[in-house]
Amino acid sequence: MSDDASDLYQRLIMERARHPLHAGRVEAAQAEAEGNNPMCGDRVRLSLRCDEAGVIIEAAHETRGCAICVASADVLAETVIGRAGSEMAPLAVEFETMVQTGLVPAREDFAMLQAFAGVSAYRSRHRCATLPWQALTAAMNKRRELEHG
Amino acid sequence: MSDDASDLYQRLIMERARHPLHAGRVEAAQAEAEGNNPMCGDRVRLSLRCDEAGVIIEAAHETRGCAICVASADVLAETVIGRAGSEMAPLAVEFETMVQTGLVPAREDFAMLQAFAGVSAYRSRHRCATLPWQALTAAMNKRRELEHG
Amino acid sequence: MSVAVAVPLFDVERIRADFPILSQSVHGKKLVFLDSAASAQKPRAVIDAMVRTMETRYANVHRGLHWMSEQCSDDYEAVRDKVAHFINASRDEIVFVRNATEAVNLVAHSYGRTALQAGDAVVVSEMEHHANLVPWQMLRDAHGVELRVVRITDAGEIDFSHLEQLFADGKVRLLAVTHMSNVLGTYTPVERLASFAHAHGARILLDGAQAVVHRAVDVRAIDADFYVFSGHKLYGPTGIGVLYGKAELLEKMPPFLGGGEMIGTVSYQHSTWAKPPFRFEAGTPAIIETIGLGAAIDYVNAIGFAAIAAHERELTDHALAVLAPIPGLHIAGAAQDRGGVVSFTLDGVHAHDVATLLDKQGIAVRAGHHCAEPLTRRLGLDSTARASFGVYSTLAEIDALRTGLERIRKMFS
Amino acid sequence: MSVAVAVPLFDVERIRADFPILSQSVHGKKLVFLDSAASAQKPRAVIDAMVRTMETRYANVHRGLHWMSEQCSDDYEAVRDKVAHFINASRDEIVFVRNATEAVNLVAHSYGRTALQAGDAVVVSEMEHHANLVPWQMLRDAHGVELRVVRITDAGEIDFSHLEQLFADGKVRLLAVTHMSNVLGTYTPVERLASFAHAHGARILLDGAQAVVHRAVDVRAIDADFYVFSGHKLYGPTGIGVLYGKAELLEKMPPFLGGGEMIGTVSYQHSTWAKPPFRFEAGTPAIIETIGLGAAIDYVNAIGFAAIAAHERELTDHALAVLAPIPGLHIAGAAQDRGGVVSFTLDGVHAHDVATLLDKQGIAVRAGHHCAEPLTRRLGLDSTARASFGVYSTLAEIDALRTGLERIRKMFS
Ligand SMILES: Cc1ncc(COP(=O)(O)O)c(C=O)c1O
Ligand SMILES: Cc1ncc(COP(=O)(O)O)c(C=O)c1O
Repeated sequence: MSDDASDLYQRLIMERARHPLHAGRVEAAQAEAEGNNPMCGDRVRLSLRCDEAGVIIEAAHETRGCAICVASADVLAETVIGRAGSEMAPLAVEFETMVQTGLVPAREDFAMLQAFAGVSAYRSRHRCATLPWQALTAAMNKRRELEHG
Repeated sequence: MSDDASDLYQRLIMERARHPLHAGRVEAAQAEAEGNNPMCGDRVRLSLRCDEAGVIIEAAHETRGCAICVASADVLAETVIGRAGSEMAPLAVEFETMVQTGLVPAREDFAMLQAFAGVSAYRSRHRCATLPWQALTAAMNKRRELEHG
Repeated sequence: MSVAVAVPLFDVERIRADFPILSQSVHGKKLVFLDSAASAQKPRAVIDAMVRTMETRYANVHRGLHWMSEQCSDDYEAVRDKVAHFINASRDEIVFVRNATEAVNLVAHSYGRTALQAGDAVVVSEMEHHANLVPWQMLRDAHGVELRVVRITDAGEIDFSHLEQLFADGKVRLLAVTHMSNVLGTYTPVERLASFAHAHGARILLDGAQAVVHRAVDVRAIDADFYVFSGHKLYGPTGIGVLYGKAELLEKMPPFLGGGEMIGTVSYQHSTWAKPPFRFEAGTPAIIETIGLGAAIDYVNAIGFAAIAAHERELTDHALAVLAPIPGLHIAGAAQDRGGVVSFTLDGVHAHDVATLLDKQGIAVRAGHHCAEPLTRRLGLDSTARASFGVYSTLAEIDALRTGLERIRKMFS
Repeated sequence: MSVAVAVPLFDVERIRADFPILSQSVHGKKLVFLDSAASAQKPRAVIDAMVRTMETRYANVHRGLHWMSEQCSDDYEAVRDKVAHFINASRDEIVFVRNATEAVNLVAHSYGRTALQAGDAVVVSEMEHHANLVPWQMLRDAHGVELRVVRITDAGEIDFSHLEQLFADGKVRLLAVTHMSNVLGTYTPVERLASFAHAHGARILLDGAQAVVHRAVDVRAIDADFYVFSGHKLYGPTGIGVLYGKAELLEKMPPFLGGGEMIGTVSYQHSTWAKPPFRFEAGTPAIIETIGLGAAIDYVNAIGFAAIAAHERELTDHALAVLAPIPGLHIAGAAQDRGGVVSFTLDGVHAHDVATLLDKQGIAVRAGHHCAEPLTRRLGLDSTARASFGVYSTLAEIDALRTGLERIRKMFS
């Protein structure tokens, strides 16, 4: 059965769900947002800190949810650290497309993210994987609003 | 086809529908009532005059409706003339039962009324045959109310 | 779908073979079913879709994380896309309801009680089915709006000069009118009515219960604000109907029924609503019936409305031609643009007798006021008999009707 | 129907053979369907009744004078008698609706807005499905009644001392409460609740969506004022549900939806309403589905509730016995009297993961808040997984669930 499930519950997902590496809250975060799925109670709180050039230098999440959701938030945090804030919107789109279609984009930064391609076969679970990314988009939008008035 | 229909559209019914013998209104009627079927617009207005002993001495109807309804009102009028008002309630019940079941009661006064036994096979037409009898019951009730205060 | 101009090939016998019930006998006579406007018969494809759902992929929708539920949810939601495509709307504008009647009530409640104020007026026509009259009367009585009735001409068409009078004081906020009369067969000029209403600052609701069966409907081309219809007249199951509402309108409307599926979050103090269309779909929906409706739409699309409309025009023309000459027979309405419904009276014979005596010959027609009592009175009548046609109706069936009526006339003369 | 005391013979394999879907596979595994509380599967008899209607005797009901319409009307109205008999009511107390949700909304609207005044209070319990909570919130917000929530004990039973407090000020006019919780499985003591409510001058509405599937319900013995349920949980079709209301109450209630069928006479100025139950059934009803519901009731009656209840008790006892020992597994609720629903959590594994991983083994359970979000929060949880049983469920299926859960636990430990 762990074999059966390997497409969805990959080793990376299981590890990060049990022992997330980026759980918690960034001190003095500049961007924070919550993603909520009221239908199931999943909740992701994402906090980020950027340097002056707009590069994300810290990221952390507080997630209450299923294995897919926790792991997705954790891998998200790991992926975005060190990246320019301006890259986040297209990255989120690429991730959501992968979850919809199951097709892994030919991008280096999907080395870890591709673990979630298997979610595509479980339509009712898509939300679990994408919820952290919706929180990311919300956080970046908030930050932009703060900066530009 | 007139053969097919003989059970329902008997000669008596057709004759009375085309040429009702008791159409009209009794002058100085003592009991009058209307039966209405809003679902189809059928309307029967029945008027009666009784003597002092309570015997119905005149009866007439103004009927707008189908052949079954007009004929039923006409045969009703013919049947009740000369009968004691107190006999009407049980008579109406017997008639309605016949229309429900198709069984003709072994009573002399059903010689003509039995023409309507065939309606039983057409559930949606029962109302057409019984509407005049409902007007009769209403008229007799009104009369009783008038008499007894 | 099919060539637009030329009348497409239409093999009515092949179509009849799709409808199991049409091979039934009634009173020992071959069934001649001329009551499709009340409810249409169901093709094998619809029956099969429902059976397949129940036998192979049924579970409650939306809330399930298991295979059966996902399959069934997919099938169910795919019908929303299908309906959207069918009337050229987008999927979030399609609300599933029980029938056209519920759809009008939903609008009267959720739109009527919020977008309309006491003193605003709603206009309906003299030829409305009760479904598009009574809900507005109830709104009038509960909410204080005024209800105005636009006259029809003796031909059975909307009286535009009266319509202008009714709109003159600027109080009318909604025009609720049929797209095709179920008694007169009249098609109303819906594009013209919509632009008239909009020019006067009013919204338009169209009762498409009859029209959608016979013609391709494009709610965007019409610019309808609301459009309603029932599945059961469109060769689909009972228990399922459709409300189309423009996204901008649905978005602002409060829910109609409360319960599962239509909520965002629920606490004892306060609940938030889901987005349309789900906001308007409380509780377990008519899942199997919705899937049946999808099959019905596929069926109708496969034949194509060009072919359907041409066939029904032929039937209607034939009916008018063979019935009109019957002595004492009067056909209700004479609209320029009319669909496959012919209501009539026969002098000296009540419509009920007509219906019963036709039934004895295996011919099913309806008789009464057809849930349009004020219209029947407007016509100066108590009731009419009505023959109505579907894709499976034939010229021979109309001839059988004529023969049947001739017999009845002789019997009563 | 069957001997009352001895457990009747119950051959679950014979019953399973009646349900075509149960022989399906899911992900290459034999389907283990443990989601009947969301919606039950349909026996062949129900499918056949619907198909037979569509193939041999379908037409719109009530208004027709022809054979098909009379047959179909007879079939349809016969189900009203059947339902009345099923819950020991009389036929004019049975209103057909889409589902339990619509039934509660109908009462909230037609009864709530007339019999209740601003300042009156309605009491619901902490374990209500959204269907029996949201309509009362909407009534509160629209009509100014107060909504009170009676607590449940940690065992998942109604807290009667709190109920007494809530009724103490004499403002409560209606107690709306579930007959069986769809999360905790709790049966509420409905006779006691009804006599409590009546003694305090209040009416009682019972949400029987779950209970009616598992137990013989006698609305007279309970002395329920309103009782609601859905066909689709009772092995019947979607799109059909039932509202029972005491005749004296229905008689005084104004209509809910307006349209055809529910009227007496209609004029532009004024319409009069038909008597109950027709007053509450506007438009073309779910004819085919109602007939399907009739077949479902026949099916259930043929097995008999003595046998059904005994079977489900055995299943539930077995489930509690084999699931409770799983380390980290916690069962929600511990009511004395509970039905065939077992909700649980598994430490360290989210309910969604439980459901998905069981599904991969062919086992269908539900996960989430089961449309009872406030209850889920009351339990201190975000979601639970729920296994629920029907007549066709087996002990072996529960063992399969146990095995599946053990595997998941290992995977996550
Ligand atoms: C206890 C309870 N009440 C009400 C409902 C609502 O039923 P429906 O969705 O069929 O209206 C359900 C089922 O979802 C239920 O379990
Ligand atoms: C023009 C028109 N509108 C509305 C309706 C109501 O449809 P339903 O009874 O399916 O709600 C009908 C059919 O009866 C109709 O013909």
